[in-house]
Amino acid sequence: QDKVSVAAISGYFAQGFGVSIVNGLNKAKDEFGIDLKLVDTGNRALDYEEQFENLAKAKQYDLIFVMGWELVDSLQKVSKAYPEQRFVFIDGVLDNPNMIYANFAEEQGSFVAGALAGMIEAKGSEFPKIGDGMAIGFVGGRDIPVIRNFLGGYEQGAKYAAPDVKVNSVFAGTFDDPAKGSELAQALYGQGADIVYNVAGPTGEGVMQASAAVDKYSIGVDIDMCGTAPGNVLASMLKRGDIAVYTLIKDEVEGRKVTAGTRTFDLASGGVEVKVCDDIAPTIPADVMAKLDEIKKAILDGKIEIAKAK
Amino acid sequence: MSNALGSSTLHNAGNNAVGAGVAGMAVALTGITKRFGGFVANDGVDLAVRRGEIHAVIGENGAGKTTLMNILFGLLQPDEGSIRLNDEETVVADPAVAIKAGLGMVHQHFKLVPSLSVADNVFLGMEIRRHGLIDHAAQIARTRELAERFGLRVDPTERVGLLSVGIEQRIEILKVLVRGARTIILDEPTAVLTPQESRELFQTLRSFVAEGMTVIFISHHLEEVMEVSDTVTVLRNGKKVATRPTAELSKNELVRMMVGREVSFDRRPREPQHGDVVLEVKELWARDDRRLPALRNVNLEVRSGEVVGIAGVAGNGQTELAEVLSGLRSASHGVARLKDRNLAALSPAEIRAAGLAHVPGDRMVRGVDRNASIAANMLMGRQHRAPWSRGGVLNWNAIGQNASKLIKDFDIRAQGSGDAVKRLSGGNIQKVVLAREFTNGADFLLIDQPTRGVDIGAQEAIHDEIMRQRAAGRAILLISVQLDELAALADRILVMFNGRIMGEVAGDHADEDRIGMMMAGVAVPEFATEPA
Amino acid sequence: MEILDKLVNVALIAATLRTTAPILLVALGGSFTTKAGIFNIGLEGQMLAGAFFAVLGSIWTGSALLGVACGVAAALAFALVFAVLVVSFRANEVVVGLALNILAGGMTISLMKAIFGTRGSIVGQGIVGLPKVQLPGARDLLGSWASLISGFTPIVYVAFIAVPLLVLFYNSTRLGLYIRVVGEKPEAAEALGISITRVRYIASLLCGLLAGLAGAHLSLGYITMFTENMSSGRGFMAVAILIFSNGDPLKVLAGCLLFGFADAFSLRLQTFGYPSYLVLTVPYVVALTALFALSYRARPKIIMETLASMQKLLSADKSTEPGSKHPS
Amino acid sequence: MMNDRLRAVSGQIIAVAVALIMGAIIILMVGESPVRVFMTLLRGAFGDQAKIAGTLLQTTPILICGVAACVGLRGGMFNVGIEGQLFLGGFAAAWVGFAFPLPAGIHMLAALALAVVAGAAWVAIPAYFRARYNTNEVVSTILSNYVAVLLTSYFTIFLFKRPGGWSETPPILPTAYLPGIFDFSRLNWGLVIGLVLAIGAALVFRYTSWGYGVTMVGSAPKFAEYGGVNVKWQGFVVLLLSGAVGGLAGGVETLGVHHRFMEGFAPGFGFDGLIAALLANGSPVATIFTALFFGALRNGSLLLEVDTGASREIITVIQALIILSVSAQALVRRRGDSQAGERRWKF
Ligand SMILES: Nc1ncnc2c1ncn2[C@@H]1O[C@H](COP(=O)(O)OP(=O)(O)OP(=O)(O)O)[C@@H](O)[C@H]1O
Ligand SMILES: Nc1ncnc2c1ncn2[C@@H]1O[C@H](COP(=O)(O)OP(=O)(O)OP(=O)(O)O)[C@@H](O)[C@H]1O
Ligand SMILES: [Mg+2]
Ligand SMILES: [Mg+2]
Repeated sequence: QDKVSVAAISGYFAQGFGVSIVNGLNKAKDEFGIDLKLVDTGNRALDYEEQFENLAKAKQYDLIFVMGWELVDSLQKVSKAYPEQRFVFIDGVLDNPNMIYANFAEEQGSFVAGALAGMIEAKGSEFPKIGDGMAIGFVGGRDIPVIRNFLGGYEQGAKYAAPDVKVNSVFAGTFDDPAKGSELAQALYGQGADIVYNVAGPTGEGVMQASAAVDKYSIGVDIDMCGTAPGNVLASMLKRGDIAVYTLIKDEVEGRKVTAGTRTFDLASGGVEVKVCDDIAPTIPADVMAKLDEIKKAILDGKIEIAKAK
Repeated sequence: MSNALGSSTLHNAGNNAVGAGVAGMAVALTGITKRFGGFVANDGVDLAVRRGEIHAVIGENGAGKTTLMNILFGLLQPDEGSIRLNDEETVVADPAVAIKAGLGMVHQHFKLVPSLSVADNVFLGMEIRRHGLIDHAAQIARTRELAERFGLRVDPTERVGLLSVGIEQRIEILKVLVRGARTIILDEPTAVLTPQESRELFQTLRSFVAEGMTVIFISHHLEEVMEVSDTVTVLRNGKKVATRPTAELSKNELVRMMVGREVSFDRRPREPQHGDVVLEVKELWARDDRRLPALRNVNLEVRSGEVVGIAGVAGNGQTELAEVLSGLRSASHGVARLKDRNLAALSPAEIRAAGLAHVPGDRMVRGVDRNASIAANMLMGRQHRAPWSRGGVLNWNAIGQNASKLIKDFDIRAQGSGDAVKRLSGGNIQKVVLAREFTNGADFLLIDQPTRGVDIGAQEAIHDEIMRQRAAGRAILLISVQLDELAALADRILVMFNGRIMGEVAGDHADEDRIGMMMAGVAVPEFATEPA
Repeated sequence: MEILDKLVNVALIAATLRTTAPILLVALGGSFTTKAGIFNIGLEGQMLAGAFFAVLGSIWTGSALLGVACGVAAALAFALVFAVLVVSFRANEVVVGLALNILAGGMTISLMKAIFGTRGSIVGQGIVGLPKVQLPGARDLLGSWASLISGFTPIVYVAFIAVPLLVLFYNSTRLGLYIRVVGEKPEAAEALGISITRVRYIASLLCGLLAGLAGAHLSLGYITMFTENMSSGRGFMAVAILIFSNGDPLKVLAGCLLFGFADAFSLRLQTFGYPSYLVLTVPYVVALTALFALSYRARPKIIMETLASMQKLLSADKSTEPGSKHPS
Repeated sequence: MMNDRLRAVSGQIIAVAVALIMGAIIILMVGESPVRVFMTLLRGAFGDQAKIAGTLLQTTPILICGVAACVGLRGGMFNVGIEGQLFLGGFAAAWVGFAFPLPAGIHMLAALALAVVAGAAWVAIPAYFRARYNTNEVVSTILSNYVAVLLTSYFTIFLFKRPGGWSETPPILPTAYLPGIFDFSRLNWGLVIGLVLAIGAALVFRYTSWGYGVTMVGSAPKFAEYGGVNVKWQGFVVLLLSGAVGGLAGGVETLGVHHRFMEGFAPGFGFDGLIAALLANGSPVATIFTALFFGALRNGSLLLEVDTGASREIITVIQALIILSVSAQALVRRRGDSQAGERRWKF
């Protein structure tokens, strides 16, 4: 069989999760020498169907990775018109038995992140950057279901670890405005939040920088953001799009043809994980780390049920 | 010679300009030809202006006067011909060259910046600066000095946007003076002035000559030309007809040279008419754009077959009166009735339908759409009427034919009804407005400055037309700043000052001095308002 | 009340100043073109280009200051293209402005891809941000209020100091005067031999200068990174403010402060649980309301007019307008 | 006359050529073959009947938005809020489409009608203040765009979200669909609506008394007022009509293509339409061609991303260059004139 050829299409390659997908694709390309085509959808709904058609008509791609819920309708239509074309939908499951789904449990990771934040907040003045109040914050990009899912997990985790913690959440309305992210975070810090979790792509970078400016804590998302504000980033909730695409391509290259069905990427499979930043880790008390592991285990065992937003 | 301005230019020039007729030429144009596309606006024109004289340039609308002056001042480049300034062959590539050679031009349309003060306007382009910043105080002081020296009354600190046209003109003249101009060109300077203001202007012009300066001015007013100029140059159809000392000429000769035939200036003969009251205005008050009272208790009536003239210095409420009567402005008190319909209750369109035709004073803004064709301009106001429109759909055929007919009837110099109005000269644009308004069958004609900037030949035609309308039984309200026009046409003349009617004069007893006094706000008892 | 306390405090005012600064700078830049009679809807693009090249310059030279210079140079290049097309070629300024905005968006992304191999945002990578200026003694003197005057990046101070300087510029310098004349009455400028073309070029470039500074502030001062489209409509906001301020520096400042305040305030409103989409409309609704309210004939003006008319009535004649509310 | 036209046309050609050469240089710089890129663009825009239909599909919203802009421009109104009107119109049509079952045909007309009303209603306040108090409509309509987009997002996500769906409303009922023209493409009767609107607008402006009045309001308002045209009222009406057409554009997109309303579904069409109308100098008929040009570029660029290494940003850059140089070709006609008397957009 000739070289494996892969395309990926999305409007989000520039943002956190998309970046990790691109990283995974590039890694696969480097390692396996596959053909790789990236297509940016832009943001006009009118274009999507034509773009899928153009890809499917080329009949050269073994797998087409698709990311972004707004693409679903066009994707379904084209996938029905080209049933032999294999599409991988990332980050969700649709009611189309023809397709491959890479599903992420961001609420699990967010739960752990929330629990971490809750416990540290509860420790209060043991940490120099934690104030008296019991409040933590959340900055979302846009107020859409996926982001709400992050928020839900975060809130439940925080409450699980510290029932009287208050979670203030705000949305920037955009993924592209770090300045606004910074202002939002400063507003949250100003109102007593000591730790702010961002799920806002580049807008969230502003949140990280704000945490450095006011010297409080922040939590990154999607990719490892510990370097953006050393000393102020507690942890990053990694959503390993790279692992997902890399694994699938690897299967394909090694002859295990990827077939329709759902692959789940969760805490168990390492598809989501919370990475405590190296520079912070030594300062975190052992009991917190232990409790964190306990919580992870409980989630894996299904002892903790996390409600999904949507 | 005053040293107020301290300008060395003035001294130098004063020394070699010993007096009229002695020194050389301030300006000598030879064989100037200017074509616009196929149209020849100037055709081999010679113009020689001696130092220290007042030289008038006259001619019909479109004769090429403005074009010639623009060429002299470097605003246009001639296709052929040469220019000598102060006896030196000069290529006037742009106005800067002209200014350097001691030329100054007061344009027909003023070019002042409304938001700046008088002094800032005067010194614009040659600011006095201290430490790199504009020295407003010094500019004000020097403007004041210069204004006093030539008897130009202005307050240098006022904002230009708040001033009248007459004052604007003084500012334009100051601008030219402050640049050390020795030869001053004025394009139709009196078109916007009252008789008093014109006289003041002439005083100023004479004081220029007394200081050895030279004046070139364009005018359509022959009395002015006779009164103030030393030499006259007449243009016709782009060609020079003659240059003659004014003293040798009579007014009739001048007219003949301009139009090639005799023209009458006298009071028009008329049949007395006793028509019904068409327009009735009672205790009318109105405010201007700045919300200041502009009309104060105006009472008048116009009967059919009657021409009622409104005399007055521009800006004394005439514009507002015309606007109230045409529905463009609402009165704050009082009533105006057109054929027993209360105008306050009607929109401009309804007033037109009720029988108003209106020749606006500001023809470029109100009277036409410059970019539209003549045909489209002549449609305005009748676009809902057959045969031009049926059921809301326009018939451009009929519209075009009507326009062509009017172009012929009113002798409008244009290539066709499809010509853009902006391509016409000012006088011809006015004829477009008149043609439209005089032919829409209205009973009441509101005519504001019908001949402003219009040449003698056309003036006569317009006056004839107004008299014809009178004979046809129209009621006519004629607003004009030209007293001779009112004297020639009006049955009665009302004089306006500061928003009120100061008095009334019978048209055949029009006395310029008395009317002038009323225009200046002096109550003249023997001319008290007759009972209507 | 507690809510109000939480909303309105020193932090809010400081946030207002922060959100105001970038819009203020770009709007002051636009004031040059507005005054010169050019409608510059391309501010957004100039700002974006400035932000991108400031980051590039900062990475290449390792100096924030040189980064700012690069950003300004890029915005100037955009301004120059704008001027060439609009002033010399007489292209429609709205078309050119919008096209330059599109160009800036596409170009920054293409370059980002070409240089950094990614798109989206540039963070870290050795970007040197502008330092914050801590005014000595401010904290001792003013306590918590010190955050209102101290602790901003230099460009913020530049933005606010530029306001009085511009007032002086328009009133008392030759160039400022000429810019006004060219915008208000070009015929006058032409007749006096003031080159309309040259003045409009200069105004466009001055505009590019401040827009570039605003962009550099966004990516090196406000935060230290570049993101696609990071100007996020601030240029359009500035255009709106310019239109109702007519480019007068003081009015521009007032408009920007109003908008900055509405922005900062609305961000805080969200923390009380109002739906984000509605809260995010607040700055725009505030601006619209201000616009409509301002055009609904300002009251003080009428008082002045009435006074003036009374004076004129008194001096000019004795009678009164019937029914007038102001007897003489 | 003839000479003028000849020079104008040659100016356009030179302009496009200049833009293409600059574009080619940029393409070379990113390591692609310009010839291949341009051929792919052409193929992507007009390669086969499906591609042509795709181009026309892209043209439709730009055309309708362009006509909306033309209507405003004719009456001297600069409607920069078409974007917002499109969003509200799109949402309104979708709402009728999914919430009110009606008989086929009537349903579609009702949905379109509400889209029209929504667009007009959205511009009504700016239009009122413009007409009554001379409030600058450019600012008010730009600002109201932001509000419109946020508001429709709010409606969609907080009030009408499809359960389990992304940020979108439930699908509209097929009775409200705007019928397609071909079975191989999503191209629908929206294109016809656009063409009829463009030609209709041109005819109305040229051949009706009302259109004459509005034209005069746009080009010489004081003259129109003097001539008895109710300038304020006509200004209001024209802006309202412009908004109505903008709303219709949204309705057409919703009913013809997407069959539901999605948050942020059609960003930038309002601006594309405005630019198309301005490049066409406010003429609705010429807007057909400028809109087609933009549509072809967009559709061509979709294939380009797939078939070559050039990215859509390069196309954005080239598109901007073409707009810039086409806008600059006026040079060829007007060089050397004084700038003084020229109309600038005064605000
Ligand atoms: N730039 C131009 N393009 C085309 N035709 C022009 C231009 N300037 C002047 N003309 C034409 O040249 C002729 C002479 O115009 P000019 O303005 O010199 O007349 P004028 O003597 O000043 O007339 P008026 O008394 O009405 O002011 C007119 O027919 C005018 O239409
Ligand atoms: N750029 C131009 N293109 C075409 N025609 C022009 C141009 N500039 C001036 N003209 C024409 O030149 C003529 C003279 O212009 P000018 O402003 O002097 O008019 P005018 O007749 O003197 O004005 P008025 O008599 O109303 O005071 C007018 O017919 C005008 O339309
Ligand atoms: Mg003239
Ligand atoms: Mg004239």
